[in-house]
Amino acid sequence: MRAAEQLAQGLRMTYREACRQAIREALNDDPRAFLMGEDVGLYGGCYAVTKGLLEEFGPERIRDTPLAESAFVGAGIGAALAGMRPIVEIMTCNFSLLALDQIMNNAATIPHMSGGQFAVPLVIRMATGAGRQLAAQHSHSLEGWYAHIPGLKVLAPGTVEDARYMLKPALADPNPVLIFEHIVLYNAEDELDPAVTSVDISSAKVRREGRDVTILTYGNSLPKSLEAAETLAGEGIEAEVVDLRVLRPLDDATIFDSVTRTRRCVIVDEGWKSGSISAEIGARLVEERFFELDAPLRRVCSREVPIPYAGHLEEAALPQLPQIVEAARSLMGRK
Amino acid sequence: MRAAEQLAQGLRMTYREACRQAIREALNDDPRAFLMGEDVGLYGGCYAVTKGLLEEFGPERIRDTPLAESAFVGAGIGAALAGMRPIVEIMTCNFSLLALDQIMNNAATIPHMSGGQFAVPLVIRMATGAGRQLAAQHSHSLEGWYAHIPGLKVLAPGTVEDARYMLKPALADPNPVLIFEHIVLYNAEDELDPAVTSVDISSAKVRREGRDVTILTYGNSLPKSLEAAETLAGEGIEAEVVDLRVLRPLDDATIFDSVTRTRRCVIVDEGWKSGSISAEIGARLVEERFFELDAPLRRVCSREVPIPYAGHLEEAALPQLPQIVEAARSLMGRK
Amino acid sequence: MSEKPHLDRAHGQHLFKEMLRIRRFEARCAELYQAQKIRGFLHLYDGEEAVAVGIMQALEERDAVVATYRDHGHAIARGIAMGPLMAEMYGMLEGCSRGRGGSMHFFDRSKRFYGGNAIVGGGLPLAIGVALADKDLRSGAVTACFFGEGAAGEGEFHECMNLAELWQLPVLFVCENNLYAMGMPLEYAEAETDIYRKASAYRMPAEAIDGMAPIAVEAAARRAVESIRTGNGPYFLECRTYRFRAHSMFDAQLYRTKEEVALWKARDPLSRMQAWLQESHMLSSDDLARIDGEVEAEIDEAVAFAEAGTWEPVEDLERFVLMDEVPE
Amino acid sequence: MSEKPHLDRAHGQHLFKEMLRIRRFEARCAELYQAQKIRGFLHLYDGEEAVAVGIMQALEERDAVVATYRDHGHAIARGIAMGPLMAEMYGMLEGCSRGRGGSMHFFDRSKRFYGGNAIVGGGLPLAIGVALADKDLRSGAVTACFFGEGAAGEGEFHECMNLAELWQLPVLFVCENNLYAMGMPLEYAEAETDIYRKASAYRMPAEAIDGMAPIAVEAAARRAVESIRTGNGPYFLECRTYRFRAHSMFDAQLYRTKEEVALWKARDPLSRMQAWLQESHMLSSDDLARIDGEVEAEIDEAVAFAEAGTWEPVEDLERFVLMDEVPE
Ligand SMILES: Cc1ncc(C[n+]2csc(CCOP(=O)(O)OP(=O)(O)O)c2C)c(N)n1
Ligand SMILES: Cc1ncc(C[n+]2csc(CCOP(=O)(O)OP(=O)(O)O)c2C)c(N)n1
Ligand SMILES: [Mg+2]
Ligand SMILES: [Mg+2]
Repeated sequence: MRAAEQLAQGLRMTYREACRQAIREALNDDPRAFLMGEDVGLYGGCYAVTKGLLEEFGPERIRDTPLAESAFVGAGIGAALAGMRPIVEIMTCNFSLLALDQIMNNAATIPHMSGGQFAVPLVIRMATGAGRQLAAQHSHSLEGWYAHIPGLKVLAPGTVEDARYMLKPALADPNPVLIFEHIVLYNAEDELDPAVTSVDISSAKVRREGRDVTILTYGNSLPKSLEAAETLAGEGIEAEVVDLRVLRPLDDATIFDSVTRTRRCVIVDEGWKSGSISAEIGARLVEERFFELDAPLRRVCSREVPIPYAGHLEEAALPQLPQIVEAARSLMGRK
Repeated sequence: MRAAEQLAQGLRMTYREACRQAIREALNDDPRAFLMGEDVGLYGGCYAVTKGLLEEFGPERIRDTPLAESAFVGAGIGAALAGMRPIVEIMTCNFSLLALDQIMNNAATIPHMSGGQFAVPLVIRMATGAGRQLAAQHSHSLEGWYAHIPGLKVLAPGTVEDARYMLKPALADPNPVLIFEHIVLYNAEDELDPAVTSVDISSAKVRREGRDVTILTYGNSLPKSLEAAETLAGEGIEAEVVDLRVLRPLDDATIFDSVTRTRRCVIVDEGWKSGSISAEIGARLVEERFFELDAPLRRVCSREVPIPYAGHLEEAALPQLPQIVEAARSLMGRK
Repeated sequence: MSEKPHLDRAHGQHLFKEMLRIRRFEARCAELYQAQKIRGFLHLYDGEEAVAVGIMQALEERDAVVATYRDHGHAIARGIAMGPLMAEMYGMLEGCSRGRGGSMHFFDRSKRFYGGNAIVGGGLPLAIGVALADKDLRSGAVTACFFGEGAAGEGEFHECMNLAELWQLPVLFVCENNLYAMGMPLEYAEAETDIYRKASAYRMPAEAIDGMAPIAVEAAARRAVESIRTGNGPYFLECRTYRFRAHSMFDAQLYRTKEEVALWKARDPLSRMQAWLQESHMLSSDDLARIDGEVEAEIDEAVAFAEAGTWEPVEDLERFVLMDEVPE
Repeated sequence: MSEKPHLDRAHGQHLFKEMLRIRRFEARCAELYQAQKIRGFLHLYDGEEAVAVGIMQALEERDAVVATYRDHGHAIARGIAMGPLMAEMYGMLEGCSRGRGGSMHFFDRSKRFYGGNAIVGGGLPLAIGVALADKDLRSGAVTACFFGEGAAGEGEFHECMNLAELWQLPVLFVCENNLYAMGMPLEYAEAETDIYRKASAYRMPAEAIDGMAPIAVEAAARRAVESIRTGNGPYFLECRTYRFRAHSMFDAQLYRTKEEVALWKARDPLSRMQAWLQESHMLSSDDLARIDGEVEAEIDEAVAFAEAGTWEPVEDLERFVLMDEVPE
């Protein structure tokens, strides 16, 4: 049935299916791997990512947990310390705040604090982002904020390919890796390149080349940025779109290389502007590439509000195409 | 005894005593005010800030709580919603992670999400910072990180005067205000200016004027920065030292004014560098004051490690005088 | 307020009508969701109406309510007008939260309704704080705090139960045990599935009651509120109930059988109450038609109110992120 | 391993010596703290030695330990050499955590000692995870998880108790009830002051035992570990004990009376054990002198080891923030 399913769907799949395939692969490849979280089993995953996996792997490897984020995230850390390779799903990053003590004070700290005696080879997956009118307590974009914490790696797949192939290296990594899957992307569909069977989780990736201006982005702002680049191309502005995809540690080399070439930079980030990952990149630019920049930085981020339910307000709160286009244009001295 | 005590100590007091006087004043001035937290009563406060207050105000207004950060912080939010003016003490910001859901999803969100029907006039005080060899789980500097959250105000008193006078306007503010008191500053002593009876919690403050380079800082990095400015003055470099003191919302006017004059900027911040408040300021500079800067930004922050216990390692992990001096010098083209 | 519910004709019809208002309001919401007038998450209370309706009978105006994301029933039973509720569903400025909250976040200051809360367990600390304020202010008010049995897994549940009893706070804990937390069956989630027994770990008085019977709920709530107001500290009610529909609008219900749902539907609080009132000659077919008509009219009006609503201007997006003053 | 402790001469002396090793080690630490050789926080276990020593008797090499910031007793009783412990206190590279953890954060992979944890309650989820791994790996190992009665207030306590029982994990919960959490007396902190009774909310077997009596602790621990290894799920022991000294080195002890401390000191596990062994002719004065000498020598050696320690090079500050590989 697995093979049949793969065959049936070929290499065209949704981001959701890509996440599922990645989990399936991880569990098949490593007997120490298991998935744990709320409603990952019986319910099939709150965004249907894990549908069918309980039947396939059984309740020990697809472990439904009670509502107890701190305990089961901490249990993931403990299991990792003791030799397992847990994949913990926090239903959405909004609930991850309940587990932050475990993430910061234990997962991110114990390897260093124990003098390297213990590693925490753990993956924590969570859904992130806004755009489905779920209101303030269900619309956070916290990936950039988590990127502040030493000892963590933070990934944000923005393509079906990354959703498909990031989990394996993340689980093979000896460090706690947080993967943020954007809720709006789950339905995104793409054809996978059969030649690609893995992705690198240490580097950003140029998704579109361009000489005039660099657009740095990730997650659900990536498709928006690519669309903006198309619009800009129509006006003769060639934007280079860089998918950060690794938010910690940031891939300075790729970022600086692009900005040094284009000498202009727009950052598009669904996090609240102040203190988002766009802030850190901006600071690095003014520290490290000050003389290479021809124009001020422009940031297109979420407005600094709890994201409202009403559609028009939510839309106004999030980075949108026209703002990205306008930002790039303004850097080129256009109106 | 209160009057006598005040008389006895005159206007010279420690930062610790200033915090205590501020609480005493708040409780005397407003019957709706009360203090709640772990060991604030019987024990006298883990840093002895609240010593004597239980005897003075009784257990209803100096309320000892069990170890239950999420519940008692949330209770402070609820009490504020219902008309009280709670001052909640989280013993140190390291434990505030356990209450982050309440802070972000309730305190920071409900006023906006309820369409302005409810305010959260709450103050949360917490100790912050490193420098006393308390190791990784007791040495976080999270104030800059909290400054990411819309709906909060974030204060960081760096002087005895601010410790004495920030609480009153913070409690009068209709919004949740977080006050971060630096553990190393508690013993700092200063003479209060009798002419000053209040401070402004919306603005940064120039603590030392200078024309050559701006040093932006706050908290326990303020005394280090002032010392650095003295050293630099000996070399003919006049550094302006700006005490940010309000980390959210940032006082752009004062920051930009200083940097526009000096055209050079060093930020000294005890937070981990990536994603610290120094990042946000750096990004704003490259957005808003790009053409006014003559040199790249320099940041002197904590190293991106869980802060170690060993004294020499802790020292190496934190911003120190020589690095501040070196950063400023380098911006002036000196070695 | 006396302890026992008055089971006269008027009160019987009142209970029935209150439940019907919720049921029909939500049925309309489900339609409007299909029609994409309502978006986001929509969690229906269908089947659980007896709980909110029964509890609210015991509350007075001065009392406070803290609800969950499944808050339509609580809001309606608390007496918030349907118009602003429906407008909130539509995301309109005229909604009870200016359209910013939607289905999960009803607020009403005038009713001391401290919000639907979408973080499981997240409302409990708020309830503790509201009750603490009321205790300090000697207002005599009680805070009713609703939550699902799933919330009993969260650490905040434990912290709050302890604080409430330790500080003898006037809180009525109302656990709506509908046997599932999304797709998580209670017996897979809790080592002790009698939730009310957990209260003994805090020495808090507690009982399990039939949450499908509004009169039983009302009677228990009156006893509990009486005890709380007398100064005996908090009280815990586990209301055993069931949701007839999916958890939210995105739920294939793989975790339970149709047979189980059917069994519970046989205990539908509305049809049982109706039958009982009719058998007891407390509800004539005229009464029924009248009530039905009133409820339909109220909902039509609410929908019209919502349809006529306006959008909050985008320029106001940042309003109230920081408040200028504390509302009185 | 059999269920009952063998109360022969050798074992009696062993228990006594183990407690003495902890007592003397800490007394030296207190001196070294005054001399500023040790810095940061220092939480002494003075008075509570019977708990760690009693529990560790029931553990095997394959078992795991999760401790708190008050971890000297656990580490010593678990058999970690005193030299690396003292060097850790000094902040030396030769310390059991390279000097990075200090008093609160002893780690030892070879002893499956998963750290002193300085976040109250923070170790419990780790213990759940370690036990889950052991269960999945069918290792037969038990995880002993130590925490103070103050931790019972935290939400994580609740979440972890439930998970352990629900999933039938091999965890021995050891609550060190010393009646105070810093300055917070238990009766001001908990509505239910019999901590072991909380376990009933999770249907977990639990008992309260005399934490001042190493033999009682050992006997209970053996029963509990036996039950756990047999596959009966977790077990909860509330050990009633007392700390003779201040919470940490910064504590004026305003919250308790000298009389209360004196009453408990009369129950000092060390002097009582010594008296009992002597009365039972299981400890001669020669034995006592020998043990004393051995312990003093061990501590002197540990101090010498620490004094001879080196500082981790500052260039290595960032080493292990990210690991290159998972240690085997
Ligand atoms: C802290 C947290 N974790 C997870 C969720 C996702 N979630 C929303 S409702 C729900 C089930 C809650 O079940 P229960 O408390 O029994 O209430 P019910 O929906 O049955 O009324 C879950 C898991 C959430 N909102 N908050
Ligand atoms: C989450 C958290 N809150 C507060 C503290 C500060 N603190 C350190 S020890 C302690 C008391 C803990 O008491 P208990 O659990 O009884 O252990 P004991 O110290 O008595 O052994 C407190 C409040 C902390 N370390 N972690
Ligand atoms: Mg439920
Ligand atoms: Mg204690």
